[in-house]
Amino acid sequence: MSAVTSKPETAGTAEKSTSEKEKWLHAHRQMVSIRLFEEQVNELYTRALMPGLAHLYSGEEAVAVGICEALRIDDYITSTHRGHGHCLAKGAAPDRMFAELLGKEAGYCRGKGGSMHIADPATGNLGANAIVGGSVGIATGAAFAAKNLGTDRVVVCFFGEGALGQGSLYEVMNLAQLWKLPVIYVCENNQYNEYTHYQDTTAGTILGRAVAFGIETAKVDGQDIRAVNKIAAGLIQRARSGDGPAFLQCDTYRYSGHHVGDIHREYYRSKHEEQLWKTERDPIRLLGSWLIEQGYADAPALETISLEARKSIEAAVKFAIDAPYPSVSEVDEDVYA
Amino acid sequence: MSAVTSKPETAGTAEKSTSEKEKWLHAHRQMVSIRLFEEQVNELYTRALMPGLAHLYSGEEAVAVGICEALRIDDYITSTHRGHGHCLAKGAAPDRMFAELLGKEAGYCRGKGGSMHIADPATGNLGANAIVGGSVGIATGAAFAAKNLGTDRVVVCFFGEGALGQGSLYEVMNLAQLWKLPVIYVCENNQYNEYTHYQDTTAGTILGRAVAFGIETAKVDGQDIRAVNKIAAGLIQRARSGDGPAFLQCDTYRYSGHHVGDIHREYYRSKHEEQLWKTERDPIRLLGSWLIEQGYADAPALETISLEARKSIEAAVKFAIDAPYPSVSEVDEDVYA
Amino acid sequence: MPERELTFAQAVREALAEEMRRDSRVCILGEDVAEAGTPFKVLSGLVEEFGAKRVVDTPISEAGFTGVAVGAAMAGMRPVVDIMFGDFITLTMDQMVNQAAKVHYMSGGHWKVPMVMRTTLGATRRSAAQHSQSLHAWFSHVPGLKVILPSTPYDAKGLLKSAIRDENPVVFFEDKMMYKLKGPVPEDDYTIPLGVADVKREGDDITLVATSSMVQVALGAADLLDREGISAEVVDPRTTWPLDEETLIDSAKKTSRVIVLDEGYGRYGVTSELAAVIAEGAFYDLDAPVKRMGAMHVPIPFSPLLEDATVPTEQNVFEVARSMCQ
Amino acid sequence: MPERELTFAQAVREALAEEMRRDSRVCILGEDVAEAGTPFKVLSGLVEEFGAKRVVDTPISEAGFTGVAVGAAMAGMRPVVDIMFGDFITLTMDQMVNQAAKVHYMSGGHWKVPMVMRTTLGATRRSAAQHSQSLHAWFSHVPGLKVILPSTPYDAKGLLKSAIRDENPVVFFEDKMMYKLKGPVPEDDYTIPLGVADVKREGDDITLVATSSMVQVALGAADLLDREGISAEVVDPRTTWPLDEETLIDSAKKTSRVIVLDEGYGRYGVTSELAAVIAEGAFYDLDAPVKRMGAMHVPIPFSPLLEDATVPTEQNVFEVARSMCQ
Ligand SMILES: Cc1ncc(C[n+]2csc(CCOP(=O)(O)OP(=O)(O)O)c2C)c(N)n1
Ligand SMILES: Cc1ncc(C[n+]2csc(CCOP(=O)(O)OP(=O)(O)O)c2C)c(N)n1
Ligand SMILES: [Mg+2]
Ligand SMILES: [Mg+2]
Repeated sequence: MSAVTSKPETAGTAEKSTSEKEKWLHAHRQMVSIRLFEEQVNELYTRALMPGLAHLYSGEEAVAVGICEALRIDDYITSTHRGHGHCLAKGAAPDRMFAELLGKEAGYCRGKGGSMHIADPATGNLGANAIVGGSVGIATGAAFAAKNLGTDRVVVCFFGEGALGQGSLYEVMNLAQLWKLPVIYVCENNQYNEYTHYQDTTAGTILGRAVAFGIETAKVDGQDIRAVNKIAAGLIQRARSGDGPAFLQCDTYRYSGHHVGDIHREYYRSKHEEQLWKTERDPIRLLGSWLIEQGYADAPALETISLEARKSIEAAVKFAIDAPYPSVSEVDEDVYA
Repeated sequence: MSAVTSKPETAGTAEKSTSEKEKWLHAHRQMVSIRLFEEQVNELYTRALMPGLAHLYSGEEAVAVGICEALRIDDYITSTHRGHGHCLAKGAAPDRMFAELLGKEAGYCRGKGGSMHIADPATGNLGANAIVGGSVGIATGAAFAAKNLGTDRVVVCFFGEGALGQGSLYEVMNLAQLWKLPVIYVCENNQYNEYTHYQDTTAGTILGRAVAFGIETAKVDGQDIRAVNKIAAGLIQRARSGDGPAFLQCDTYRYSGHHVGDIHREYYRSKHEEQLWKTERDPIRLLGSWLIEQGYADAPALETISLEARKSIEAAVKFAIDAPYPSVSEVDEDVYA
Repeated sequence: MPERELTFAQAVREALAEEMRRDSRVCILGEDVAEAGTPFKVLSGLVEEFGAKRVVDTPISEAGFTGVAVGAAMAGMRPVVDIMFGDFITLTMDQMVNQAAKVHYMSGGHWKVPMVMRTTLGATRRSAAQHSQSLHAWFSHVPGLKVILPSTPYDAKGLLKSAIRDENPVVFFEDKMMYKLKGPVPEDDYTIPLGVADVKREGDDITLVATSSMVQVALGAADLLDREGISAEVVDPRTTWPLDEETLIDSAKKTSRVIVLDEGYGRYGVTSELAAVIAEGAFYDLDAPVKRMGAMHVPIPFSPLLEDATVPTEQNVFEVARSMCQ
Repeated sequence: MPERELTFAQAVREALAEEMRRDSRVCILGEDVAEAGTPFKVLSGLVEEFGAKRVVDTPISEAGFTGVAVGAAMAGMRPVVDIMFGDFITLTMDQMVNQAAKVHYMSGGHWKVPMVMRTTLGATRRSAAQHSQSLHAWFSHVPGLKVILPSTPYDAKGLLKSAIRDENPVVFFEDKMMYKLKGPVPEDDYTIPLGVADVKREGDDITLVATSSMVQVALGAADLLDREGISAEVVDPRTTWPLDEETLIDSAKKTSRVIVLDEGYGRYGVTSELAAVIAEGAFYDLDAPVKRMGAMHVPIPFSPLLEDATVPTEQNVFEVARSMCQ
């Protein structure tokens, strides 16, 4: 299989002594790529080219990119049903991602997983997960292995605030703190569990859920990638040096519906609210303005980045559309290793 | 079935205007009965008269009695594998309890449940439970029903601190607080999960687990029945009047092994530690001294209570030993209602 | 007057609405069951009629709210819990099996747990391995539970009403690909007893025993067989427990050839039990081994061609049946 | 030299110790597995040899530490989790079925989950309904998992070693009433392949297919039958998945009469599958319907006489077999 888009430079600049400027231009490009990726996913759905549904990450890009930029390529992540952003930020190639979303053989999972199950050992991606909270055990276990095998790898466990409803999260946070495991629980609070506001499903406080276990906690504006990156870098460093787990709440917003088919949203949230987030709190624009302020880029330069990203995303889509399906005879392969 | 011991006066003095003296003499008698009950259970085991094992409540009596004395007979409780004390304190008759422990037809569950499954609608006992944390959902659901059916019943959910390891506890505490349900989660911290000290299994703090959900919390010396009763009465009243759930940590100690067969305990706790609790912190003695101090009783009077209790417990054991087993043909009855 | 037709989803909703009107103790608990009416829109309109106290949105806590239903049922309500995808019953097994199923027995008959769990089954929705399973065999294995697999709107309404009135924990599996299937549904307050199979089509040459989604597949195959002059009988047990062994065995005795169809995995599953029951009960009348057809033994793949290959189709069933009748 | 004998518990412990010596990635996670060596004392001595980093006491969090094992396995370890009573697998179903069993497939073969879950089954210990179940049918139903049911100390050692070396999630069920059973166990580093049945006793008149605890019951019944001049063959599949269908079917063809025995519930369970496989595979050779014997369909009662009535005994099996051979 030959991929038409090259892999991102590799996720993470944690260890590279890139300049401030390069670092944030790279992050900007990553966020733009994710945004454009999701736009294409929506297109594919609308044009009835994609089987099933998908959950878009648009609006939340600063969380995945801000955090993954603070990780090494050999660090692990676990992801969710809304996982495209995490996977891309950790280094997945858009062409193989699209191929997976279309059920093609060139996809990360040979088409067997689809949107909700992208996984890739090469980028430390232990897998997206379609069970809410389903990967908290896996993330904690990978941290257990990282520690017991004597590596200094760190694991980031991404989950939506809806996963706070799953008891297993509390079980594993207790284990992680008892055993001082290098895992960061990242709660992406995008305000909604499907069609219900999180305040209707979440008593007490979000951070309190981790404080209970004596876990280091922090809360950050999830639209401000520099804030996310800074705080994540600190927690990751802390975990890497053996000081145990952390819990990071990132407040953010999903721009689109719960999934691509969720078009009529007025009964659970207003257009006004959506508009406000998009205009006032867009993570890409916020970083863009800062880059310009700093003199790291001007508007045309950012436009160029966008255009380039668009080109490669479009090429990636084309690659996926043209790619062959797996042979039906593969259906019973890979059940057992 | 004719029971030889009369039922306790009914659990709970919440609504009776008993005098202070009567109230605490009654509570004393209840604690003594539980202690003697458990001594007999151990006897039955040692004499190989009891099938299987049992988990004794000796040492923890002030918790069950202190709390159940603040409940009405129509309030609900759920109990645990270490449940004899809860059941007796809520009003169960020792003879039918023993009968159940021996697998007899006269038992609360017609012999089908045994030590870990005593249940009784007449005293609001929703059932002991052999799954650690297994009754937290049931308790919360009974509170849901109590509220939605417009009653002012309250539910007490007893569990050992080991149940803090079960995720479902966190799921239901969230629900209880969101819906302001009349349920009190009573964590009996007797220091050990089987053969492991709770500090080795419990990160952070116990109360923090409930604080996280915005639940009212309190901690009390579980050997001091007056303190337990006072604080429980307040939380129960609060729940009854619609102000929602509470979490009460009672620090206590089990005098015997995890179960009757757990004889050699030195590898997980010292005899010295056991001795200290028994001599310094015995709940029956503490209340007895106070009763004497107050002039509510003298030593011979307390001795008389003990002797009477012993007589009825012994009669109850005899009843159970003499009682018939259920007919084997009952084995497939009661699978479906 | 032409018979009124409803979709499967509408029939489920009507059953719930009728029972909620009839009995104020009936309530619904689940994720996005109120305003959203579930992602499948099965419950649309109920919160408007019955209010948020009886159609209750929960956090994403399947174990927690299932446990709440057990306790609420014991304490006098008749809760119906909604588990969005049947794949998530994994999270409720302790509450359903160690608690709900056993409370009545363990208490010597003193407590009852009149609750219903509604959930889904079925593949080919392009939802991949964690949203496509048909795990009803697990609950069918457990004494104390009853398990319903409706295959038509008519059955859905009548069986769900029986489930809600039952004094025991009952699990009701809806094929999510069947929600839009239409069929006649009377407006009456009718119920269908649990444990009574239904002969969905009479025939003489071969019996197709099928459950849930596979009933439609079997009926389609029966049409194809008909064109070849083979008369197939389609028998729908409707409930895996209680199981109407007699109707299955009688049909097998009559036709002497049987295929058993169920969308769950065959191994240690529903087709095993049905095949074993028939092979034993009709032993002296069978002309050929009972043939089992179920989901292929793989996690359900996402890729459409692969996914489609995992589920028996009319054509597959037709071919197997035809070859058995030769 | 007389063969060395070990108890079943000792054989399990020896397998673990040997594999832990051999492979530093093997570790044990569970409640009271370290100093206490589990309530059944199966693991006594291991923490002393391997230390608390490899024999790890956990909180009472079955879902949590099973999930940890899944992730640890993916990230390079070979964890063995200890679920004290098989009844508690209810709490681990999501981790085992939606995660462990599917990771390899869903990832297109890229990730592997080489973990073992050890747990127990079996009644008659007077432990009542929540500590006596034999729920292995559930895992046997699920593609991606392997399931082992050892019936002798010899098999326990050889099969557990294979399980630990396997690249897949494997569940290993130990009958808790068999821990003290003694039998020959070589000191060698031997393994037994998964998916190979064992003929525990040869015979010509009837086949008793039996798993786990029921193998001993079947052997006892075979002795009783022998005295009546009936020669019974006892076949132990040893693993319910992979399943050695051939050996079962061959034996059935040879004897023409089969009883299938398993301590789980029969309905939608192990006996259903084994009976269905044999009824199909040996259809033209059977002289009588395959007879199934399993736990009575009730939650396990506490009262001893009642509990004993729920499990097949040598005498029951003997009687059924004898009447089949008349
Ligand atoms: C255990 C489980 N229950 C329910 C669902 C259905 N479901 C899918 S996404 C979702 C909402 C998740 O909300 P959140 O965790 O906040 O993530 P978000 O979608 O907002 O990113 C639900 C209920 C599921 N996939 N898994
Ligand atoms: C889910 C579950 N896991 C494990 C067990 C085995 N077990 C029975 S009691 C117990 C310890 C419980 O400790 P705690 O909750 O503190 O109660 P205590 O015995 O101290 O009263 C364990 C692990 C169980 N019964 N249920
Ligand atoms: Mg959300
Ligand atoms: Mg304890």
